[in-house]
Amino acid sequence: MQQQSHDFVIRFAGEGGQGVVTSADALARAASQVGYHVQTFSTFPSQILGGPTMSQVRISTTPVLSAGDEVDVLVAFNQYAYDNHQADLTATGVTIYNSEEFDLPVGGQYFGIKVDELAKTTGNARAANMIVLGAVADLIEMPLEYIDGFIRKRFTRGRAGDDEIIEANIKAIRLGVAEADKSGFHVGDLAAPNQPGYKQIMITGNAAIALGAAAAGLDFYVGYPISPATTILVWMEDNLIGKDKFAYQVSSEIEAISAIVGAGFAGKKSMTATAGPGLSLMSEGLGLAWMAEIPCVVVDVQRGGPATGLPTKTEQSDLFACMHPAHGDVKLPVIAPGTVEECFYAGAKAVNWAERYQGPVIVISEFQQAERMQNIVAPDLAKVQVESRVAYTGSNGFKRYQSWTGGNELTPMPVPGGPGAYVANGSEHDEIGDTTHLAAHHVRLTERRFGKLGLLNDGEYEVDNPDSPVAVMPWGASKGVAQEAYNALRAEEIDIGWTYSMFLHPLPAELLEVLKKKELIIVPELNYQGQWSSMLRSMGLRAESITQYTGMPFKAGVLADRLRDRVQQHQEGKVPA
Amino acid sequence: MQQQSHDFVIRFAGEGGQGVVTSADALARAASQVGYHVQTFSTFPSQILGGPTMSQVRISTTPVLSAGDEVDVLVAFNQYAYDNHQADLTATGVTIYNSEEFDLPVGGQYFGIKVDELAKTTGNARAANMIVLGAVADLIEMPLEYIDGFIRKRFTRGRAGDDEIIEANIKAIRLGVAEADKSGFHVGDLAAPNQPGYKQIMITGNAAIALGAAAAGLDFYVGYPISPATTILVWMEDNLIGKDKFAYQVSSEIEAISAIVGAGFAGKKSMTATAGPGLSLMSEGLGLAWMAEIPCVVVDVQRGGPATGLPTKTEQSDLFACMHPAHGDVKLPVIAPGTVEECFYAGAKAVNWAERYQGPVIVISEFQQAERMQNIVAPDLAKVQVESRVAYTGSNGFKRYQSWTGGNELTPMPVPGGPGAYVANGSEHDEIGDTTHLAAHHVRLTERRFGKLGLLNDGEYEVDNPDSPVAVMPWGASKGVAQEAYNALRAEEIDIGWTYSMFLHPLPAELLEVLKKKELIIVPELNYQGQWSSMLRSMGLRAESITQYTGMPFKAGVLADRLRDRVQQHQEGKVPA
Amino acid sequence: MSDRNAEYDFKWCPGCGDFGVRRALEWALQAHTQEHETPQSNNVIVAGIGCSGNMVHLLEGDQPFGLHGIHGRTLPLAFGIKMGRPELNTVIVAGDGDFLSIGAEHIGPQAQRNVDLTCVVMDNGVYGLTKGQSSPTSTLGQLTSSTPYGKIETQLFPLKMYMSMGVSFIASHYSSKPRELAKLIEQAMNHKGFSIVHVQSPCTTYNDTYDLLKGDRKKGIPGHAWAIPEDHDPSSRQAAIDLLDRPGIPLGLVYQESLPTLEDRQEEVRSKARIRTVEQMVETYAV
Amino acid sequence: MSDRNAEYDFKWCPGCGDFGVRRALEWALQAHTQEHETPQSNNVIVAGIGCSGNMVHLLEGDQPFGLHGIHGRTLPLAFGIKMGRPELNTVIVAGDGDFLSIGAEHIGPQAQRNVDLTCVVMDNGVYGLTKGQSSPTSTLGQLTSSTPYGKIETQLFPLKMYMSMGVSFIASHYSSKPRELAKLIEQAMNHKGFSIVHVQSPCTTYNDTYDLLKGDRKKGIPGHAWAIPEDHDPSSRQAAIDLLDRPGIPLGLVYQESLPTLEDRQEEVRSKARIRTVEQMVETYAV
Ligand SMILES: Cc1ncc(C[n+]2csc(CCOP(=O)(O)OP(=O)(O)O)c2C)c(N)n1
Ligand SMILES: Cc1ncc(C[n+]2csc(CCOP(=O)(O)OP(=O)(O)O)c2C)c(N)n1
Ligand code: SF4
Ligand code: SF4
Ligand SMILES: [Mg+2]
Ligand SMILES: [Mg+2]
Repeated sequence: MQQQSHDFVIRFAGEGGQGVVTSADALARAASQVGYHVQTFSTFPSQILGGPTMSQVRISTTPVLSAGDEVDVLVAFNQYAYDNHQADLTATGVTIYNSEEFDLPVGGQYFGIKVDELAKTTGNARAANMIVLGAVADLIEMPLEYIDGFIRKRFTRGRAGDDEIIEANIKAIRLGVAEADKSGFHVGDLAAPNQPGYKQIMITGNAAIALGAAAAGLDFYVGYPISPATTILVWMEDNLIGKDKFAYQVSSEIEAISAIVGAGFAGKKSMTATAGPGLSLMSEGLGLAWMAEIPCVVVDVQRGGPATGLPTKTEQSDLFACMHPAHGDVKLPVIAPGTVEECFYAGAKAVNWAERYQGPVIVISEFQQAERMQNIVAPDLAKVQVESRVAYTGSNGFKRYQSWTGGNELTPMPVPGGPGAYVANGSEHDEIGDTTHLAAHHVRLTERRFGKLGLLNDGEYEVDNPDSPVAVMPWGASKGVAQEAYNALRAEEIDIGWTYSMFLHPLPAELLEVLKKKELIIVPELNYQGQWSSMLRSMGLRAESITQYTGMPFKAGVLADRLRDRVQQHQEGKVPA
Repeated sequence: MQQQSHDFVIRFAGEGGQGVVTSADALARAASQVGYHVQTFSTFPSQILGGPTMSQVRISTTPVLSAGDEVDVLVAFNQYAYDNHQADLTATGVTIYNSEEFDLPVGGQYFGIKVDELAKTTGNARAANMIVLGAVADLIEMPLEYIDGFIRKRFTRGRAGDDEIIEANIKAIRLGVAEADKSGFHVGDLAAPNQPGYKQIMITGNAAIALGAAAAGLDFYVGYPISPATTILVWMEDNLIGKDKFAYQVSSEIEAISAIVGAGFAGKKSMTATAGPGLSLMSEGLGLAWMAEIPCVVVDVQRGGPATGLPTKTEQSDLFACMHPAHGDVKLPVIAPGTVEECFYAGAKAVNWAERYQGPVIVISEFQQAERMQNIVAPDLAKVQVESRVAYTGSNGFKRYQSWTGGNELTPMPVPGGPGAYVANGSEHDEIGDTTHLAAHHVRLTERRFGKLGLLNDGEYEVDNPDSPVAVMPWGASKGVAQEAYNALRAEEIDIGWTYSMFLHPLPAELLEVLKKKELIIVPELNYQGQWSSMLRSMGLRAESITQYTGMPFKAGVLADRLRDRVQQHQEGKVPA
Repeated sequence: MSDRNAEYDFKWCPGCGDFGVRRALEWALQAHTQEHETPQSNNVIVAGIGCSGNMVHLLEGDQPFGLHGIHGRTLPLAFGIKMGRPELNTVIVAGDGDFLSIGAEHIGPQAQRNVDLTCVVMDNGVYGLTKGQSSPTSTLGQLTSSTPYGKIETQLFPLKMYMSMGVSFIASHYSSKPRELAKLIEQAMNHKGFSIVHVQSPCTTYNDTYDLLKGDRKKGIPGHAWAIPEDHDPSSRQAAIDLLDRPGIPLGLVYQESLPTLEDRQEEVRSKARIRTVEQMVETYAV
Repeated sequence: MSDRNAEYDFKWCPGCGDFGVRRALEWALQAHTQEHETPQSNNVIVAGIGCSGNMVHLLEGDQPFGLHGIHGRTLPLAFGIKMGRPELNTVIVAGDGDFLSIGAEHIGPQAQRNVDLTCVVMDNGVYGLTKGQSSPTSTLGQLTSSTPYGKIETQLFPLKMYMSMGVSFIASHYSSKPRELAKLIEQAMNHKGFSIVHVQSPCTTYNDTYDLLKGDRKKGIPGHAWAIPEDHDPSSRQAAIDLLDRPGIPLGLVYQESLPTLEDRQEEVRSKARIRTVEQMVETYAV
């Protein structure tokens, strides 16, 4: 019996509107329902309707770390799609193309299907996607009952006609299979899934951040549309509603940051989400939240920058702006989730941190993770801790801005309507919030504002092969691909360690200790300046970046090569050119 | 014969409106006219009228580096002023107080003058300040003809009555002298000035920046009022006017940055000035100028931060915000003048740099330097080089955003109305400025934007005692006081070097080489985070800060002590606590 | 807040109009808390940056909560407070520069939402705290430190702008009549919706308009300020528009319209909406 | 600019109103350059961020200069261009979100300065480029991706707001009549002062209002859009105000007033001012 493959990458490509995304979505769901691990990656055109689109699904028997470098099966809905994507096929890869749209010379590793024509024969023109899916399933020998099961689940909605639709779609699958058989091509034999012993959900990174924040008790959300953060606004408009909860579209990012500061001051757990241009506009407001000590959360879903930049491309170049968003002495807590699953916990932790240290917290995500869909362990809400600020309950005359020199809890925060009236002040102030320019107050409150960060000392981190003098330290959504590259190097028995945390500031103290011991910390990051390694160096660490600024994610193979070279250079004592 | 003193500090203190500033101003001018070096330092209350004010003048036979730690003569116009300032007097210091306002117990190192009463006897009530000046002159044995000369110059305005006024003021001087004589006090014997062999001007830091920019051919200025930058707006409204030149107050800092980008695009040399809160609001606009490659200059006159902060206090905490003002990969050229004289050349160089590399340039100054008045060498305008962008003059179809891989001149910039129409674009773009998301363009233009900085390689710098393993490296307006401290240490033959440049980014290449050799670079800076040393470390240098965040400038003595300790620790191989 | 905090070091200049406005605001807050039997802590003052905004630190007696933020953002800050906590009586104190120049963008949206906020705008036709530059309400040709050859922008007429933006309560007064002013502010607080009390509050140091406003009876010079006639119907949009076409500064209630507030509409949405628990939200992603 | 640049990858959706506006703008630019015998390079298009703003890349034929900046800042960018280079014919193209939401603060100041700019606002009552959220001109209750339970802000009426702000040239039209629209844009370019041509430019994908605007003759349903009567006197403020009190979308020139422009006033100041050389400036600091 031929040996099995544990990992396939299927890419659908064509015009927006040709069912590219829905096909990928269906395949991903079908596979996840039977226990495969899946991850999707899509690119979108700048235009609204039509335009070249692609969406790919990686199916694996083990957790998927990245979108995958090469494609096993390409489904090309038009000529342009074939021309632009066939180069990414593996040597044994096969293309299925829509022969109603175009045709290819005989003899290549591809075959055409008259999708719509066949679909009609099922009595349901909408079943076209299923014909394609059937063909794909046949090529990778994915058992049909998996897809049948998905179809039954999807279309059993308790409506008259459900059965007809189910039947038509199942028929469509069979037609696709027949086409693939006719073609004689065969790409591999998908190994059986390991039924997961846990409840799972299929979700995107943006939805996971929103859900996490909601799980931590978010009350108030406002936002202004901007790619790739808009889906968080839309999610909130749909979900964050109820007694004392509301989500709302405001007129600009300046209004957004001001409104969440107002709501945070008034006692609400509040949040907004934006991308780089909006973050820049929030600069002054974030400084106010830091200065007046108002809890609130800002999510920055990065896209290519600077300025309006590249709205539909991925980049990790807002890190400086997130840590030091404003003039004056400010350094915000920054959480950078590296996987769809971490997005959920980042959303929750950000709300908790804001309440705990009474100040603004940044969640920094990015385009490649925003709409990435992945099946993850369903979060156990019982285990999600929910923190709320310590509200002041005493009598009036409370010193809200008293000095704070440490401990496990910050001094309480009065809430309007309750006792302890004070002025939340963006100018330097005394204990009750009146403006002052006396040195003593500026000194003690600067120390309070930075000292409070010490309360955020519960960030998790990962360390592997701790004794190696060299370590790779990715951040954000480059984590998965870096892990894939790291695993490859370890498989080659190259001596390199793994260090990671989504908590970039404050960095977990124990992790910092580990990093101090390294001769070299290599940071793969998607920006020009090497922003994170530059910050690590400013902390006194020996860090260096491997940068890429193409607007695209790293490829695991390429990254592995660059890491391997750098490690060898280091071992040979070479200073990099 | 008793030995002479070369350096006196005279402080005037009282209520706003009591002539505190005018007295200091008169003394400074009188002294500078005969060739002394002077520097003034003033603090202002938050309120508009009245309130405790102080203004001090340092008079020296050699260039004045700082305001001076201790006071030789205190002029106290009211009780509060005496109570709050007498502690700063030297052991031999004397206080002159206004005995019409308050009285002091007999026996102290002070004497009272009934200023207004005496002034009346001169026939000119306005001569009160001169009575005080006379007394001060007597205490430090400043020859009266110096002050007489100043009075003649000041009041000879070709008006009837000039002579009476001059006479009355000269009489007032004599009355003050008599009072001081009566008191029997004597503070010292001011050495004779060294007549300067050059033409000098007496000017403030803010005016010097504005004048420098004008000298480099500034065409266009807009600004929004904000302390301590407002005086630049007012200066421009008074001076930057003429054919094709104009200055204007706009409705916000967002409008200001946008307007100078528009004017810069249209071919004008344009500038705005603000303080931290305005800088934060300019974040997105500065990113646009960087991305679209539009020449313009932003002056940030720092005050205490964050947020509205401390509008009337001095701080050096906007450095992170100036270097990386916006999201995405951005790092702006930053010029930080350290003296009033450097302010002039910083203003000129900023305009030249903006034109040369076709992008935004930041001048970062600060409160303590904004209104500091100092007599400096009059700039030789013939020697001030004036650079203008290379405007495109060819035919249409020009590739304005072509790749640029080095050389001593950037590719030309088309100017509206002329040939080479293109779109100046804040989204990533192709050669003619049309929006694109293709990796190739993002890569080559990111490299163009950062590569251009290499053209700004003409920054001057200072190095002293280059072979020492340790160096002090101040930045901005802490330069003078650091130099004073450095001189003190060198006088003690402590082995420490001096490294300085007002060009923080790009840092002069040769200076960087010097710094790389240092075992320790000590950066005295007025912020909490140690912003400049942190950036030096991110460049791979071994730097550390001596910070102060009181809203006040360093004192030379205190700084010398802290430097001495740190150098000793280093020599003893101790790691600082 | 002088009596609580001797150290606070800002003072208004002698004769500054803001003194009168402070009195009026203190009286209005008292009256409002008494009438509604709410504690002082239920009041929140959101202050702009300027001499006017410093009022939040100068109020005397029992203290409300305060938020003294950044220049020009009183409205969005207050909007956030009010959207989250509709029960708080939220009052904005700001100057003409803060409210009408750098903060101008925020008026329209609050009007379109009819957020239940009360704004007390202290208009002195100048930037006081920065020492006398021109503001949107400075007059064409006015000489200020930033317009040495005269202002070359026409003057903004805020009351007309408020009308066109759909502000649902618009009053105009001046600082010299604190009793009347207090009544208007109290009415504004009681108005359900977005209220603006636009007050002429002269800057004695940089733009002293007292004589202009009051005129001089002896000299027979009429003042710019005139009381709105008894028979004016503030519920009539047309009447209000006609009123504002008259020159000078009207004193009194210009316009008041009863409209659904943001809070009303939020409740409407809540009643329509499918409200989910977090558990249910998670379920929607079940594979 | 498709013909110059095959690679540019944004396209409007089939039927998008912006196609018609593009034609009109191209015609107006042609007419203007011909009439004034200026080169195309004397025209500058300042574009907002949105489907509408992408027009600057989609203009066909001989190309003007363009500035495609950041969201909401077309006006201050153009103000800077015009203040520095009054001779350039500077035209803004922006959407309702860009011009009336995030950029709203910038309209008033340009009106008070009467800067000689021409704005072509493409109003589709929605945020197109971000895929269909509500905008200030969306209607109360409108369902959009960001208002799943209906918009709870009242609709903004831009033409009335422009009037109250003192904009000196106000026209209204829609994208389906490019010839008439071109004439209005050309008039606006020729108007000395701040001109806004507010165009209904339907978003066929997220807010298709064609039928609403045109109505249906066969079905006898009248359209929202109506031609301004011949006898309307655009120089009369009152007439314009009355016109705007009528429901629907007027097509034509609403208001035009001749006032001194910013440029005129700058010249006035220059003539008054004491003009100094840099040498003279230095002299004022001589000790
Ligand atoms: C972003 C920002 N820009 C500018 C300033 C400086 N500033 C402080 S108050 C003020 C304007 C004051 O005028 P107004 O709002 O009319 O208040 P007034 O002092 O006249 O009462 C300005 C420009 C600031 N604090 N923040
Ligand atoms: C500061 C900033 N915020 C948000 C965005 C995202 N964005 C791009 S276009 C747009 C609005 C588009 O609506 P409109 O101005 O009406 O133009 P249309 O697409 O409808 O023509 C928004 C919010 C941005 N680019 N920059
Ligand atoms: S400057 Fe004007 S506004 Fe400010 S306190 Fe003085 S009088 Fe009042
Ligand atoms: S989304 Fe709407 S506005 Fe944008 S191109 Fe399509 S139709 Fe035009
Ligand atoms: Mg004012
Ligand atoms: Mg729109």
